[in-house]
Amino acid sequence: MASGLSFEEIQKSYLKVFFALLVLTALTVAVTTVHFGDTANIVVGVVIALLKAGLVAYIFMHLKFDNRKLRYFITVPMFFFVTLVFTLTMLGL
Amino acid sequence: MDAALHTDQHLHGNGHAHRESFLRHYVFSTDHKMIAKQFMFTAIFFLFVGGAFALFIRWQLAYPGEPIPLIGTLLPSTWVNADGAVTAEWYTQLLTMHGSIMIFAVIIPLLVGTFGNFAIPLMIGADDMAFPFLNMVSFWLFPLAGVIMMAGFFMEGGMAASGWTAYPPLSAIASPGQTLWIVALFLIGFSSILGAVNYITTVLNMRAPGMKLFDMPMTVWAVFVTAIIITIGTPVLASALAMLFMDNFLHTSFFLPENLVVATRDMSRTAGGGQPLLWQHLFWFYSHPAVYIMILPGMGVVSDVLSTFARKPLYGYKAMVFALAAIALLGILVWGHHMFQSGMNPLLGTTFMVSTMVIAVPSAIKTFNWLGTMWRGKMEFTVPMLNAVAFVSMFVIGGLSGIFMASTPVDVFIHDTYFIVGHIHYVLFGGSLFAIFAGLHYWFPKMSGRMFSDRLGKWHFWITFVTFNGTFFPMHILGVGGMMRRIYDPTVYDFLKPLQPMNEFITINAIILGFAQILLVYNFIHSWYRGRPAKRNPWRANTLEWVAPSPPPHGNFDMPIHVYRGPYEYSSPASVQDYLPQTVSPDELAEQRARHEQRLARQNENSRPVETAL
Amino acid sequence: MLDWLPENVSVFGEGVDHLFSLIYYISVAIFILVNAIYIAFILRYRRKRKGERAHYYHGNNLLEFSWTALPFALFLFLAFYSDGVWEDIKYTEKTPNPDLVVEVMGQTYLWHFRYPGSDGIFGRRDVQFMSTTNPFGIDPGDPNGKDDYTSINTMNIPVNKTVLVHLSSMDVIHSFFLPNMRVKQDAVPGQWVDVWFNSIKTGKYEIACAELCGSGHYLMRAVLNVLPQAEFDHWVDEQYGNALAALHASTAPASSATTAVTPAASTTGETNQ
Amino acid sequence: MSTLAATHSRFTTGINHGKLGMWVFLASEIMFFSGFFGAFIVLRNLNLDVFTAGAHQLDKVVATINTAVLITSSLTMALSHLALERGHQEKFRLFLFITILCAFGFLGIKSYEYAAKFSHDIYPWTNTFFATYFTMTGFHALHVIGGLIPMIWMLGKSMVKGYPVEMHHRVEALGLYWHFVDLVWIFLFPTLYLIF
Ligand code: HEA
Ligand code: HEA
Ligand code: CUA
Ligand SMILES: [Cu+2]
Repeated sequence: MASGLSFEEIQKSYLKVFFALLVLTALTVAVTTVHFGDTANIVVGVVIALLKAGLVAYIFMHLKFDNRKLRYFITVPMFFFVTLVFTLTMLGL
Repeated sequence: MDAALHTDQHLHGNGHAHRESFLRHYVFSTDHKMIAKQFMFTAIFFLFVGGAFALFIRWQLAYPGEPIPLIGTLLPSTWVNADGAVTAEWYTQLLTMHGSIMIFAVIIPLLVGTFGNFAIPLMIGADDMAFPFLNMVSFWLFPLAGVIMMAGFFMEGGMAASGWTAYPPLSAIASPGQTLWIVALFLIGFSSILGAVNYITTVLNMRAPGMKLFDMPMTVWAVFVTAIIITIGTPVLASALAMLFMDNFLHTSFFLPENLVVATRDMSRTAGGGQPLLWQHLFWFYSHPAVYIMILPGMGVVSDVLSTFARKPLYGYKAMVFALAAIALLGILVWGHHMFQSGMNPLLGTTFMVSTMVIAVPSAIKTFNWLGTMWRGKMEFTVPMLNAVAFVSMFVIGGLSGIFMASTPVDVFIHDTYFIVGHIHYVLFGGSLFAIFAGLHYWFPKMSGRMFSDRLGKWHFWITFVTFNGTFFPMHILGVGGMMRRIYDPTVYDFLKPLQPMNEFITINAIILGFAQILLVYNFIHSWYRGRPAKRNPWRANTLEWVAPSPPPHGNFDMPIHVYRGPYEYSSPASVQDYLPQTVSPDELAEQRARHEQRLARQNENSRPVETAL
Repeated sequence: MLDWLPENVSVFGEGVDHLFSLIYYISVAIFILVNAIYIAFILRYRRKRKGERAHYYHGNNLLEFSWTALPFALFLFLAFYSDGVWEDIKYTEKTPNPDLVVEVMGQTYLWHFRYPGSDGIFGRRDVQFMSTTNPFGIDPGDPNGKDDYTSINTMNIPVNKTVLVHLSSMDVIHSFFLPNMRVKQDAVPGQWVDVWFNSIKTGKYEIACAELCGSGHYLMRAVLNVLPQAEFDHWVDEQYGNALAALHASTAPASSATTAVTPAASTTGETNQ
Repeated sequence: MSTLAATHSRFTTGINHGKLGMWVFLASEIMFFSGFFGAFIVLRNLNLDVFTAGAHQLDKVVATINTAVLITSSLTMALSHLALERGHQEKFRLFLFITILCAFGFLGIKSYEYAAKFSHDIYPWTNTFFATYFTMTGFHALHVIGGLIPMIWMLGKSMVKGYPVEMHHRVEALGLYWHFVDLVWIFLFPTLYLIF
């Protein structure tokens, strides 16, 4: 991974991510108090969750620095997850 | 492992890394070859258990309500009635356990567990799996699960009895045996996931220097792709099982609608609101890919065996690999074809029919490439070859019957009839199991260091081949006649009575088929100790495992491995013999040729005709 | 092999059987083709002398392409051809409007059939009322339900009439299988599925359960009587009479359904309780 | 001479076995939870009112705190690996220790949450919402426990004779797993507690 950087530098970036995650968490909770309508709330919730997930995967799990091929291990299952859910929900079984 | 250990392995090259205690070596071994053998013997044991169950099933179907000959009266009263005939309850348990055992405790362990473990490291020139310890764990989960699955025998209510597909509500309101079945399957699933992690890592990371992905033999490709399917599919089954367990054990209602009227169980706690079809979707999302898990490694093995004994390069190697990949990808998108009549939206029926038709194409590609491989070959009909050849034509029958079911309107009639049962056995027995026979014989010399008895092998093949068709082909006709699967006594129905003679014919064949399997076991056990010692490369094959000693010592290879070419260079004009191992370096090759030239020259001086020398 | 098919008496059965035989002949052709080549190779390309060499050849892309494209085309053709028939059978929007609607309820191990009374309207149903004595969960309060009548393991229908079946189950999954009608549809608890068929021939046929539903699965057999219109009407009146009689006899309406059943059931002598 | 050492230090992909294997495993873990999420969506659409009512019975505050705890543990996990990689044994130990604390904290809070539900006799079989709720959070908790065990083992090892720096890959692999557990919670949290 980004071994070019010093311990402190990386620590700093980790801390940034950490605070970002906390803020986003606070945000999702806050958002639920205002009501945009059911689907809208779901969308917002999921989007924020995806953002957080992206941060964790990208920085904490080193996807940013590692061999790009590793990203398949997330994208491929996601594809099948989507097909599964899509089929299940599309026509109500 | 250091040089010292290696050298003295040569002194007694029986491949047993001797410094280990009995326990470490035979029981809790982390050596991929030993684990492969453990998988093999356990699975063959289960083949006989599941097979015996099948024979009981067959007896009941041919002679409904008649006592089982010889052993009938000896069986416990929970299984058979007073005069020793199979009871309806036990019949249902039998067919459930037969299916579950054969699929989860025979075919998958043999194809993935045995061949995966034995072949991968040897064929890619590694000296063990990436995670030997994980490997051991993944084996030991399997007999454990087997025991748990069978434990239902000793509980009231008996074993699981809702088919290997375990559709709720039936499975959700069933006896404790069903709960055990769920737990067992969960463990087996976990075991194969661990295995898959191991295979993928090993294949990606531990190939011998010079070996590109496209230098890998089909067997390795097949198991690799299978492992990918397992990583995607099996976890979904696991979560489905988890939910079924909750329904079955904690009275939740993932799969149970409101207010079921059930006598056998107190439903007061069950709230309802669930959806039975949800299980079917999740189950088949795994279990259709699972049927390809059960055929792809077989296809890989057969490709290798065919090419080796046709002494000819595999026809369309790249196409074969892409076909594998295509099957893997599409295979996860067709699960709905098991649910055409399930009450799922007919629109989905249409879409899944199309995807199912499409997925047959890669299988077609493979079939024709196998034919291509044999074209203008110089085939040697050894036992492995015979079984491989049988595989191809039997798989074609099984596959074609799949097309009938893929066509939704036809499936309306043949769904859940013996046509399906015929299909199952043509693909699983005629396909997977023949491939397994081929592979077991092919690698037997490498595994045991001895040759099997060719005569016994051929007897076993021919009897199996003939009685196999005698057993399972008529099942298609039963299906056309409308005979439902999983019924205890067909004679209840007037429209099935005329089919009874065929049922008897099937049973007679099945019994012979069953006992023929004893030949296989006898041949293996006997040859394992008494067979004549095998050379390193008895089949004159190219792939890496044949460079290692037979059997390979702990650490496999006694020389540095470097790969210079693909695995299928048979009859290459470049080489002196009709094969060209992957490890032979260009200069080495040049040397061989030079020596060969000289010999020819000398022979010409002695004015002897060249042919006789060759 | 297809001679073994049970006699077809359904209007859309034609389509199914035709498709069946089409695929049958295609597969037989392909099987013979493949295996003929195969056996020819086996006989022709054996290794006779030591040191013989095979033809050193790695494959041909044109061939690969063609034997990918041809099956692909064939399969797509089959898929689309099949889909036509499939839509006629199962798509709700393509179902012809029915002359008779029957509700069918699967219970381990028997089939309940429910007919709307003379008013042609079914009484309200509600899962809450479902019980062994009231398999359809008929609402006792609803007057429309009063003249409805049910029967066990016998289904009577008029010939040449479109029959629409509302199918469900009260415990586990069953499958409503009419071999001669080329009809099969799973009965899923908590869910009502529509199946239709139209018999072109009178007679007595069998109804089977095709989905494992317990150790009595094989016993779950019912009889389908396809009657001439007149006979059917007569049967209807009879049932109707019984229903009302039962109604006057007993005060509890819920049980009226079952008392009405007994004569019908006994006529077949095929009840498996 | 091919020896275990020889091929086992052979990483054709340039990624070490531990990390590669862990990623494969995580891929399968994603599918495992996919099953639950799939079921959740289906059942939710079938019983929307039940799910809405149920979700409102859950304790958002506690869950939010728990989220924070888990995120913190993720941070310290990452840091502890970094520390070890750079050879700072005591920092490694400290961060790992905090991670373990957080993990226990998470489990503690979760069990408090469960206890609260049980005391209002709400159980998995109460309705489909709580069935999914208990199953999903339950399996997530199991994953947390599964991560705790090797962590404690590593901590113990490093206390006794310092954790070998060259084995930092194992810590990294474990870290990957731990972050994944965090990821799952990141999705569970809105799904179960917020979106209704
Ligand atoms: C090894 C296992 C295996 C394999 C490989 C297959 C392969 C296929 N299966 Fe099968 N299947 C099972 C195991 C398998 N199946 C099992 C166990 C069940 C029962 C589950 C249960 O208990 O309910 C089942 C059930 C099953 C069903 C559900 C039937 C029902 O319950 O109503 C269907 C329906 O579409 C189906 C279809 C297919 C198809 C289209 C293929 C295709 O992949 C076949 C492709 C191969 C060929 C087509 C032959 C070779 C090709 C050529 C020679 C080229 C030329 C051919 C043409 C142009 C037509 N299978
Ligand atoms: C690879 C998988 C596999 C294999 C190899 C077999 C092998 C056999 N199977 Fe089966 N079978 C399935 C997979 C398999 N099966 C599946 C998945 C189902 C669906 C289950 C379900 O519906 O849920 C099924 C269902 C099934 C049925 C339908 C049951 C029903 O629906 O009611 C039948 C009926 O004839 C049957 C028969 C046989 C027979 C005769 C064999 C023979 O090949 C067996 C040969 C025998 C042996 C190999 C061992 C011989 C044993 C001895 C020599 C010991 C003798 C000792 C005593 C008799 C005490 N199988
Ligand atoms: Cu009802 Cu089988
Ligand atoms: Cu399938």
